[in-house]
Amino acid sequence: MTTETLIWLIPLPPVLAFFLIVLLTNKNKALSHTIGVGAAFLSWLGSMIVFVRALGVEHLGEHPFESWIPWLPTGDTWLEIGVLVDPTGAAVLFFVAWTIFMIFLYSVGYQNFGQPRGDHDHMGLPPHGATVEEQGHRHVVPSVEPMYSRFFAFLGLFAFGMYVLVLSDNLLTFFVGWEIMGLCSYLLIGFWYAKESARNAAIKAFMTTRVGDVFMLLGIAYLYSATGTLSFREIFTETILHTLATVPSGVLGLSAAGLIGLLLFIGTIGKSAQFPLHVWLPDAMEGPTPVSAMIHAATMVSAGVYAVVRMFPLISLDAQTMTIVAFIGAFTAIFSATIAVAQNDIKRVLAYSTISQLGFMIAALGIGAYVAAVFHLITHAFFKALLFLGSGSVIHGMEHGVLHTGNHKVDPQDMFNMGGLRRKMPITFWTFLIGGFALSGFPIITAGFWSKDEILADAFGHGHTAVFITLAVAAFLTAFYTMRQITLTFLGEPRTKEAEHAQETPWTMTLPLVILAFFAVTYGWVGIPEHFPLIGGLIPNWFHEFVGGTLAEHPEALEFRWEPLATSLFVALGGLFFGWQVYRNVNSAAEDRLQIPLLKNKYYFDEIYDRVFVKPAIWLAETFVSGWMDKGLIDGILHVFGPVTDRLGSFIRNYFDLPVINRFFGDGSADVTYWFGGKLRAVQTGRIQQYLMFALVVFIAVGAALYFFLLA
Amino acid sequence: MVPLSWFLFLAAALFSIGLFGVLSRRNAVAILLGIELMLNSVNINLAAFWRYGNVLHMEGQVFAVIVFAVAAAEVAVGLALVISVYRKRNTVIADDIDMMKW
Amino acid sequence: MSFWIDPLKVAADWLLGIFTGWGLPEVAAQILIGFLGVLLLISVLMLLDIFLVWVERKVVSRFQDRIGPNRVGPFGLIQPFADIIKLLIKEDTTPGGADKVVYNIAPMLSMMSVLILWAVVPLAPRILGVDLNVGALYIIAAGAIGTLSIIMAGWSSNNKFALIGAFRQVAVMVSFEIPMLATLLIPTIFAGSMGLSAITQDQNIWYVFLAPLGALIFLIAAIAELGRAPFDMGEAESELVSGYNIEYSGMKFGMFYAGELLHAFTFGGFWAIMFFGGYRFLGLEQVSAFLAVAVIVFKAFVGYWIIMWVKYTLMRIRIDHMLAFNWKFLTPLAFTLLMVVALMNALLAGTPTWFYVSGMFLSNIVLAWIAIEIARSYSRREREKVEGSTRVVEAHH
Amino acid sequence: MTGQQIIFLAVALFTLGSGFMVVTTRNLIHAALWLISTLFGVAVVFAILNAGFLAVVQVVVYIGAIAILFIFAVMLTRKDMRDQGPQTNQNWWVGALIAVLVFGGLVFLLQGWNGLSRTAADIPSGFDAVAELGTALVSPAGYVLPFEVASVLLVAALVGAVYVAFNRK
Repeated sequence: MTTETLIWLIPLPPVLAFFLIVLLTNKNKALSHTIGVGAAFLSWLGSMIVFVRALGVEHLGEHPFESWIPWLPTGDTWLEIGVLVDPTGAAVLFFVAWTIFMIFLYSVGYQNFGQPRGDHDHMGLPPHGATVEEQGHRHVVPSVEPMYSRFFAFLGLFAFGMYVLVLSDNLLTFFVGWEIMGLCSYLLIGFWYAKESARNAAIKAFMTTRVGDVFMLLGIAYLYSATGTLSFREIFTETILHTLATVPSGVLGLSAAGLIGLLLFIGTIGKSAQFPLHVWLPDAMEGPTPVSAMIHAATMVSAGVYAVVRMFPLISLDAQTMTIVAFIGAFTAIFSATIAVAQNDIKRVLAYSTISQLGFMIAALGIGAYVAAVFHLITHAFFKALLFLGSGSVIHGMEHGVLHTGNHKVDPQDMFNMGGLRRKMPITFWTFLIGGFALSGFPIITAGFWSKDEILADAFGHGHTAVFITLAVAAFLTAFYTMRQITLTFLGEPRTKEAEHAQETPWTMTLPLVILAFFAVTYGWVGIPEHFPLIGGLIPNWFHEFVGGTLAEHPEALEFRWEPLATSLFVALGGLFFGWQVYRNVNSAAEDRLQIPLLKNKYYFDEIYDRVFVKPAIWLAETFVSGWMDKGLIDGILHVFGPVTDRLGSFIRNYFDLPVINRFFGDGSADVTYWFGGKLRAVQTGRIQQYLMFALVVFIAVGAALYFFLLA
Repeated sequence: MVPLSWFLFLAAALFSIGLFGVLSRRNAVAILLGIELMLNSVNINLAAFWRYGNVLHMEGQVFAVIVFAVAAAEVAVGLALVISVYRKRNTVIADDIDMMKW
Repeated sequence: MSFWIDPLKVAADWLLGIFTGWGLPEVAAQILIGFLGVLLLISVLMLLDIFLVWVERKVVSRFQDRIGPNRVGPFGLIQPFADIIKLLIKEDTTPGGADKVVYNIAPMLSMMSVLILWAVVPLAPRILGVDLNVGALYIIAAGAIGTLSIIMAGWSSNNKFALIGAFRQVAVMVSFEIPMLATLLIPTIFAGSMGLSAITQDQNIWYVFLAPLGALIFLIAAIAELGRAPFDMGEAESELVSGYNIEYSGMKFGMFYAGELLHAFTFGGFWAIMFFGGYRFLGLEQVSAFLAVAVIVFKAFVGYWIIMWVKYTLMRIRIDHMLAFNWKFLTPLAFTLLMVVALMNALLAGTPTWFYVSGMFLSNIVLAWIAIEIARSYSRREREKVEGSTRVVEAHH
Repeated sequence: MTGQQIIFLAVALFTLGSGFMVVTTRNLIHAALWLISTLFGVAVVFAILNAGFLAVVQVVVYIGAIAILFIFAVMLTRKDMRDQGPQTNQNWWVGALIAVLVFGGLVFLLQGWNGLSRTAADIPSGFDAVAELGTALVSPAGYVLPFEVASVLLVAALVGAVYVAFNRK
């Protein structure tokens, strides 16, 4: 099989799994997850084969794997769809395949497969646990998710969307995958639809990202009308790029390229939860599981960054746009890092951390550090997936404790209810520690250090001092809240009885943790800068060579400077140390001095949006449109129509329908048919062979007549 | 070498024999037998036209294969209907199965 | 020297010289030689058949802890000839109300359906009747004629047992043709040809290593096709007395009997050709055609011995179980295997041989394991049903 | 007259004779058996036409499955083994007339066609009809769609047949 054919096939298994599960197997849990995990495995296998083959191609950037077919006719031309795997695509495909496969595997354990049916579980609510009787005494164990199969179906559809997006060679299918993921995120956040908070969070996520998507669609439409194509292959040619860069758009003095880039970037803001559309992501933690949360945080939001990465040659044409991108990224990075410091929910901390890290990538792209951004995108996906899955494991372990004590008032996600879990859940602890250190950028060992260091170095090296300082502070905060989280969760002594009874989770959950931890450490080593002191050059900087090849101009390797290195060493180690120092003796939320209301309430963004957008919209809909326009004006007009048509109708019926249509045409034709039928029915004997004889006699007669009169 | 006409005449004769069977037999199964003869005569024609036309174009054989499939389907459904009718009406004589008149 | 490599051609040339020397036109001589070849093959086969009777009786007696024929001739070797003489001088009866013509044609067809199979068997690199490019299908086609002979025998005997036996046997044969056909397509996929000669030539690695599951399914389907235990529902002595051949006596019965034995041996041979390299063994076939023939005969005997082993070890299966086994298990499995093999063949094309072989082998093993797991859970459920009901009965007592 | 022509004439006579027996014999089982011999004749005709695959499939499908099915059906739709009474309906002479007319018409039409005495070209060496047929059946440039439609038809027919003939208790 050629690589191109294989690439076409990669997204297929998950979507097939989706339809199979939804239509056929949703009654059977084991079969459903077998299909789901099997499909994820097939896609993973295909992706790995493609990745390995991509490694073997020299100058992949100049001749990537690509193949396309015409899809929709639009006038004289065709909209083409196709697949494309260039170095960036291959690198992204690698982590996407790994994380998605791990999620599927992890979900089997997280949704309590193999546990008994719950006592009073029902659809749309999280499982409440089941009472089992064993050797005479009763105890409560976790119960299996009632909508288990459905969960795997949604995951399958999600995976399909992600693969489509990553493999697309054009903005159209890219956008299709993008929107499929939007739908799936809505479905997965609102998975427990009987919970009001989950419903609201789902709607919020969907509506917020919709804002971004509409602008993105505008951008795509503008691009199509300006160039007549949506294929990356055709857009990123020098002539088209040059035209776009020079044609003015007439809006804000931007060039066409600038405006398109800006519109597309707004889509990214929505998808990647950048300021000011970041509000949905923390609420998405209402989603049933860290699994779905992790999908949003580590995989889907990466899609936003990936969009900018894909469109980088276009966006980078306009300096103004680039400035906006850099500003938004840097601001988001520090802004959400400050919020993360004051959150107590284990998943919310990670959610804000994700927003912050995405800000790093966006800022890196904004200053033109393409390779660094992609590098951070990938390392971040690995260690953030690890952290989310780890937090899921922690919550799962805590739920165990809650079921054991039976005190359902204890929130298993509140970090102040935890403590000392390192002894109860050793595998989770060590992997979480690795993930946390990678997030903080613990020097040399972890992947996060190398990618973050590269961003800082790029910012410093290219003279973007403001960005550099902002990101450095954000990095410090990152290390700080990460250590706060680890300290509160794992170190010290258990603060509640539930934490004392927490348990290590099954292998289906810990195995993905271990695998991701492996990548969280080693993936950094493929991108060690050549000029790094001591160890630089020991391992060739493969990543820079490989991914950098995507761009038309291969980016130069940066000179080594000691300032950014020192900064990143200081912020990482300092943040970790302070975090530990401050929180090792904190035992309750009251003792935490950083619980500032402003930070705690996320700068009151939700409230502001509620006042400014939601309330007026509701007023417009309910009072203005529904009350005044609909009920008053339109209904009033309609009420006049009713009697008039009624009169007209009865007139037509009495003076036209009854006499002419019914009597003459209706009954008359029936009478004629009846008369003929009575005469002709003797022919219909019910004997099939006689029918055939009649038919043949007529056929022969007509055939002979035609032959002799027409042909002869 | 056998000329094409011989095959065509053979097929025409077989077709007519099958047609006679279809028109004259009383038993529904026997009628189906006649139909099989007719289908076979068609296949002879298809194969003959393949051989005597351009051998490199496989249309004739392809459609003969499709006729095989159609014949199998026709026999399966036809015989199922005959058996079903036999269960309900206790007869397979085609002339007795005339409930559909008027 | 060339006589050892290609004896048939040497003999044919020699005969051609003689015949044309007699003044025969060359075409006629060729046809005559062809007929002589067929005669030779059939004669050898019939002799072999007589020997098979002895083998079968010896082996069955060993399985049943007896000695078997040992009185007539050394090791009882002459016993089959005595049997034949007995069959020949027996009264040839025809039941009243029998359809005489059909009744007499049936045993001939039965024997014929086996003999025509040998037309396509490659005995050595250049010794084979005809190298049909649809050889694999031809095997099934010849089996169809065997089916016909059985239903003719069963119907024309005017005997209920015979008819029931024929019905059952035909139902089984028609059903098991399908997995057999599916597994015959597996060597076809590997070799890229349905010709048995091409399939043999292609087996540098025996196909049994590429598709062990295919070989197993083929063996099972072949045993059912032969109507031998555990699938001997058509005869089922204890219920149907003797099934479709109950009314036959004398040599007509003998033909059914001999046909069955030779059929079993033939399928041993096909098994060898399809999955065990046919006449090829360590390059012996290059040395001499006679060695090649010896190799394939030996392999066929091994296959035949396995079929006998199965027959004399396992008990009969109920007819509905047999058909359910075929339609619900064997056929889906065979088709799944076919698809898996085709897919793997496409995926692994161009990979090194060791990888190709181990990939194929592993995919077969995995599929077999899955199939066995499914069958096991199914049988566990069935057993629970039965045991549950017996438990209820016991509780009543 | 060449050898091949003699063989063809013999086969044709055998086929037509068997076919005639199919439609005239009174015993239905015999009719089915005669059908089998007709089908054999057609298989040989295929072989004469160098369509080996069709010949073998003819035997497998028609004789191995369809004819057996007929015999089963005949046996399932009767109460005793004999066929009594006339096996043709009272309009059989009309049927015969129509059949003769059709044959006559076909022969008449064929006589007027100028490609009738065409002879076959030799099959090019190295041409593997089976492989070509296989490729034609499954290649997108060939007949994959009709082939798939036919297989769907077959499945639908089988399901329908099972449903129609199923004995509901």
